[in-house]
Amino acid sequence: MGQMNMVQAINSCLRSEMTRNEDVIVLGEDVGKVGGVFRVTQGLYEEFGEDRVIDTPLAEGGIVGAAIGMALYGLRPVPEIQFADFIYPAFDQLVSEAAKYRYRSGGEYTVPMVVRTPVGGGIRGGHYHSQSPESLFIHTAGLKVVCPSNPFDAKGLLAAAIRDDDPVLFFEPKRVYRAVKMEVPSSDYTVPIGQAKVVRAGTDVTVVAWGAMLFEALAAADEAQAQGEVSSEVIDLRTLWPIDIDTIVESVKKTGRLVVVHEAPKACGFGAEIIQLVTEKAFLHFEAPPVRVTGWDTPFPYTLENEYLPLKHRIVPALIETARF
Amino acid sequence: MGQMNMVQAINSCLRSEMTRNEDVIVLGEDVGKVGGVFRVTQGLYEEFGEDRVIDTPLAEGGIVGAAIGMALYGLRPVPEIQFADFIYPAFDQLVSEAAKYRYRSGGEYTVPMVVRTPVGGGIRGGHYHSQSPESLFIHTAGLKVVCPSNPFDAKGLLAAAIRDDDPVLFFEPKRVYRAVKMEVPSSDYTVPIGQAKVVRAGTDVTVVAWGAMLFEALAAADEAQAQGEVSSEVIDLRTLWPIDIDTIVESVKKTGRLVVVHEAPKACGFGAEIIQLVTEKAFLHFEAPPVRVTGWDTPFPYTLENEYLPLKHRIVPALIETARF
Amino acid sequence: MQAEKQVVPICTPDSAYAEDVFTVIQEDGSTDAAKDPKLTDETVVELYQAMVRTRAIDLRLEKLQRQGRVGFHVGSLGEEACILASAAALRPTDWIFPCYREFGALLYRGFPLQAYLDNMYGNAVDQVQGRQMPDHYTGKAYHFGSVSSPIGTQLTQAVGFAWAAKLKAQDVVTGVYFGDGATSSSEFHCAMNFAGVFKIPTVFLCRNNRWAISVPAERQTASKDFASKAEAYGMPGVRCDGNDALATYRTVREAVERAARGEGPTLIELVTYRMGGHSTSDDPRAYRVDQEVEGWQQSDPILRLRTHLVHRGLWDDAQEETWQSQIETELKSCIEQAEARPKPPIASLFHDVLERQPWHLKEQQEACEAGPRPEANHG
Amino acid sequence: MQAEKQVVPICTPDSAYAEDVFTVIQEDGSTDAAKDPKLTDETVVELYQAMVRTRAIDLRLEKLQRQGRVGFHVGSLGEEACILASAAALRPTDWIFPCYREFGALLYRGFPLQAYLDNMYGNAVDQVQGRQMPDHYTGKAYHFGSVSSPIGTQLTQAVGFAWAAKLKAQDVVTGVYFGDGATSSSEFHCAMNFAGVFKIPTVFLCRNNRWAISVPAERQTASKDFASKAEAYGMPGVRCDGNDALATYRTVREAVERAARGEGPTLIELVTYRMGGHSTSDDPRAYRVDQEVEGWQQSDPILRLRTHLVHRGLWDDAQEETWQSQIETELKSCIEQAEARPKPPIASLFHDVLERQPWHLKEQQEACEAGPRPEANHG
Ligand SMILES: Cc1ncc(C[n+]2csc(CCOP(=O)(O)OP(=O)(O)O)c2C)c(N)n1
Ligand SMILES: Cc1ncc(C[n+]2csc(CCOP(=O)(O)OP(=O)(O)O)c2C)c(N)n1
Ligand SMILES: [Mg+2]
Ligand SMILES: [Mg+2]
Repeated sequence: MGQMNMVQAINSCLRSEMTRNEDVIVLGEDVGKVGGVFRVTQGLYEEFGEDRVIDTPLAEGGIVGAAIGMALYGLRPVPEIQFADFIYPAFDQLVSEAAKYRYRSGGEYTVPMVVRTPVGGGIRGGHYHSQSPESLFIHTAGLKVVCPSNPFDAKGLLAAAIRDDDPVLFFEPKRVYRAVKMEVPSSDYTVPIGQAKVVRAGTDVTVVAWGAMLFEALAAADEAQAQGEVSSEVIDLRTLWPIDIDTIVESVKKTGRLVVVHEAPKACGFGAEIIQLVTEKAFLHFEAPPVRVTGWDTPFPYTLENEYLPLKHRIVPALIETARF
Repeated sequence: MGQMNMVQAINSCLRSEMTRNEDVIVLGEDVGKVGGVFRVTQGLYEEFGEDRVIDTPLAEGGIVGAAIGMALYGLRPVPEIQFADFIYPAFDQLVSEAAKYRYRSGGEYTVPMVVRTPVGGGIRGGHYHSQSPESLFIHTAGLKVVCPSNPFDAKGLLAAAIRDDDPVLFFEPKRVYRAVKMEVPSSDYTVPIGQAKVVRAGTDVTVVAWGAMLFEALAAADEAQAQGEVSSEVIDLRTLWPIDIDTIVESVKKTGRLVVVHEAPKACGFGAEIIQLVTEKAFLHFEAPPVRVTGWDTPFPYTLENEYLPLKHRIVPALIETARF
Repeated sequence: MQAEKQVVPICTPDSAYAEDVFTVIQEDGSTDAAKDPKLTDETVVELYQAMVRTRAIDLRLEKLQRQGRVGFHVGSLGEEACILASAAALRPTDWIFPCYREFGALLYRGFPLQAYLDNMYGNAVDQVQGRQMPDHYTGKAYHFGSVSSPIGTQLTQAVGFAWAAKLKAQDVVTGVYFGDGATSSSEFHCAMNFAGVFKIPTVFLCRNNRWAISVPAERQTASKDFASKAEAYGMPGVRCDGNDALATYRTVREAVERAARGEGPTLIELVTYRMGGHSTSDDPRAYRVDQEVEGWQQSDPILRLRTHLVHRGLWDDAQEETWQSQIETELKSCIEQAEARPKPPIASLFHDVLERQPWHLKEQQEACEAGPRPEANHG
Repeated sequence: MQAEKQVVPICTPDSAYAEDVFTVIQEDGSTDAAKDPKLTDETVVELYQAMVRTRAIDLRLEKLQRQGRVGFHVGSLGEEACILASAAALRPTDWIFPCYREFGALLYRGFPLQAYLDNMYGNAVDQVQGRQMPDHYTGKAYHFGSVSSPIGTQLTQAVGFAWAAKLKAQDVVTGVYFGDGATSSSEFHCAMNFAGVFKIPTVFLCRNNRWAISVPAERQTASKDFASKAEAYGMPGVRCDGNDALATYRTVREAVERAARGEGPTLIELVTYRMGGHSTSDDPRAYRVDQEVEGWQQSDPILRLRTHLVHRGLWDDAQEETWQSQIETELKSCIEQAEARPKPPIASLFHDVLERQPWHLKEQQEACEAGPRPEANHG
């Protein structure tokens, strides 16, 4: 045990998974000697050598295509995409190939691959170092999508993802990378994919969030309590897809109210899906219209990034208004 | 005037726009001599020559990247992607570049380009000749997305798209290509982008559909009327984004009920977004939970394609159940 | 077909293809000893038989498609040597990453014709459960990949697969098929580049059949040929007569051996010709002249190998007839079976999306199974 | 800096770069007459001044970033010759498609330093309204593109742009900048291939600065160099000493003229060296040895051109001092201005997504403007 931030926790997970199973390999741009631009893979090159920690040419399509080939062979590749914003050159391989291999081959081939990539804003990255493209992958049948909010979950979920036989998109909230420290076992453990967690109990309104926005949701819940005596139940989704709908529905059945928070643009973002799934299961429990607090439907800006992000200041009124509806 | 199917109507539009404005050019795989695999560009090569109807190498990223460059110069390129399923190699150029040029350059640069591509099932195309990826582009701020359901709208909307200064994704429902004939003026005209159309008036339930599924929705409306005395108001969306929300909200305020139909998978499909937009504007008018009838959350199948598609047989019960809720 | 000695011209290329193509079989069926791969009688007859069988299947499937009994077919008419001889030159332990014209290679490895036809019909016995279009087969037990439609995606995967083997110090080479058109794809660039940098044991098998649907090879590249693209990636490139089974065998075999020795990848341009339409959806008369087709028909790869067999005294008309009728019998039976089999069950739609069926697919399956049936299903 | 005659070695390449690089400026500042582009005194001094100015700006921005006054900078230390001399060799009517290190080229074309700094600060006057990161400028009036971060995307656009001009029979060449790393991208392949097939008047300016963040050039490709990749696309490739302003000018100019004559594209590999970190976010000591940097410092492109100027009697210490202090004065004033300017208004977030603001963005703007403010905004 020890205090770790998310960068350390993910690093610790990679180290232990690579030690446990020599089929686990890491590849990507700058993941080797320099340990990744966020230093998440630091030290792995020295420990496991250049055959298992591979600096690749600058081509995301090549990285993911090759990783799929490795996974077909039986390895468990963990490619890194330097920023989620640069995943699009690999989009075809992810959507047309990784997602469909099991289905299209009648289960003959599988792609046990985990694509790690930092997502989200908060580091002054502008258009191309801030995006949260989760909904594109949720829309694509055949992929799992994970986004931890804290170091403990990051380590446990990544271990689960690496041991999983399906392709997993593992989104790392870069704003959290070094912002949060907590106790993380140095031994290995998993946090199961597909389970959300109620991280704050409440009775008036259910808030669903993940990644960096989880902390904003929690802070907003406290403030809504203080300002408006609104009791918010906050759910950390952890796995985005397949979604743990039961935990959300159970909460909404209790609160009658739902607010979903995400950084991605609103239009066709995951918020609409979550709300409609709850509608399909618990419409009559809604005592107020379900609400989204999200990034705006624009590219991600630089100077006014904090006006773009669905931070506490925008979540608090949503909680209070929904509760008072 | 004359009877045209959608292939002929689009061809007629391209011919008249190319005649009107010599900056309009067509490029793509097999669009030249052979006139496209669906023959939509037939005869254009002979009429406008190989400089304006360009058979390109097999690289969608190159086609769209080059088209963006042409648009920056001031041309109005109309690239064709042979099937929407093959748009992913161009995804980076569409999402990172075309969609963001105006915003990121403070309005200095614009990309007046129309990407034409056939979408949807119904031709026994399996995984890779059947997809409907509209929600991926609606999620991307900076793009317009259009999908006509009939020859008249196809011609008018394509003309509007070509004259529009924003990048437009123009999705052509290939199942409709030759299935529907109607009167289409041979002269040129536009159908404005951003306007939906109520194509069947009704009082009990609002049905939103587009492209090939519009006809299924209409057939289902008739059958629901016959079978269950349910009066459905059917809206042909025509432009998917920016959406004509007023027409939908107005209808739902009258009917209190909403069913959205689309071929794409359900999860993070456009249906959830439409429903949540209506929720945001007219929640209290809902007299029944809004419903989606969509493709399943799987890759698009071959043999059982008609079990996958949200055809009439699946829409009818949705209409009746919603109306009777 | 004539079994008498005849002259079959070496691939009749237009000017673009005229130079430096590696050829073994001469017009009279003899070979240049220095170039001859020296296949045993058995191997060469087997190879010939496989080529003939492949063509017979192709022709039958085209017919079935025209009759509306099969939905679609993408064939290999004219490309039998380049497909079969390359497959033969790969070792059984090597893995094939197919494009979509290589059912012949899969069958050559022993995949049952019945299984192939079940895939063509997308029936309940089809390994892929009718989920994919015809000709999208999979053959893991035969060290053969899974066909998908997007051009080029198999290339980087073939490299990754061979790379994995290399990392595990296992002696596996991958042979990856693709067309001339695919050289324009992003995937070709990524795959060639990674293979070059990491010295991956992959043999790149470019079937240059001159056409990518309606687009001719000179519209794909301004380079003098496809083989010379290898240099940009620091690997050798070879131009080989893809209508010459022996030349193809020899060239591919050398590349396989080179890869197995740890010397890295090779790009092989197999110069051939797509004698049919792109697929059953295509009518090539819209974009190419009959003369061109006729020219290539004269160096039909099957005729060329047969001339060689006859030269070696290994084949005659009687054998040809027996073989043809064997194929017909087999085909007839397999087609009957495939047609008799039911469609896959609805449940097949909702499985294999993920390893374990998640709740939402369970619900969707239940809804679909319970719901009313559509007016018509294909099949 | 010393203005006395001195010996500046020709770019000190490691073995990988040792051969056949086109060089003009000799160690003593003289030139080979046959290779010399024969720039006028005025042009060559202007070019030198621009290089010095570019470096001064780079150094100042690095400092401002360390002080937390600017958010980020991606500089061109060591690449001034290859960037400025190529920009100078393009005609004013030609268009530049930048990567992200070419602010020097933009300024060379007359873009005001103030406007560049407003972009670095993302303030209300910034042409792009603080929407993009620092160093993501745009300069249409200067025939200069719009910087975006994704590697390689400008390449196909540069080809499309020049293609459009060609179709309109207008005499426009595009010059497109990219790094050694970018040659691995899909975009490079598509752009080179299209340019080759359609004979597009684009000059491909590959700044081979040896590094792509921490990845060395030999990890990008197994080809013997970058220039030789041109052959795969049927175009000429040239290796040029990118630390030699005159060699760069001459090479680029010839390619521009060739393109303008309708003879098609050229790939130019400009052999240079990234003397600083990848950007202000990077510490290169983690992956490369000081010795390498020091080696390249000896053939500093600015020193090399200065030696030539001194050789021609066009420059001395006094001029250097005057020029440096002019730059300082200008920089100081522009920075003050840029820092004094307000942030862009909230409305700026919600415009220019589409030509006309659609209803949903109008609503979102209203909500944002009406809503509570965040605790802190950058800037
Ligand atoms: C990414 C992508 N774009 C377009 C298509 C449509 N398409 C199918 S085959 C083909 C031509 C392929 O030509 P080539 O690579 O030469 O192979 P060949 O068919 O000649 O064997 C095209 C354009 C596709 N399948 N995938
Ligand atoms: C598609 C994409 N992948 C990754 C990155 C992250 N990245 C930014 S610069 C860079 C290295 C570029 O190297 P090179 O092309 O040699 O240009 P240089 O920086 O040396 O000028 C990388 C990997 C990116 N911007 N875009
Ligand atoms: Mg071909
Ligand atoms: Mg570089």
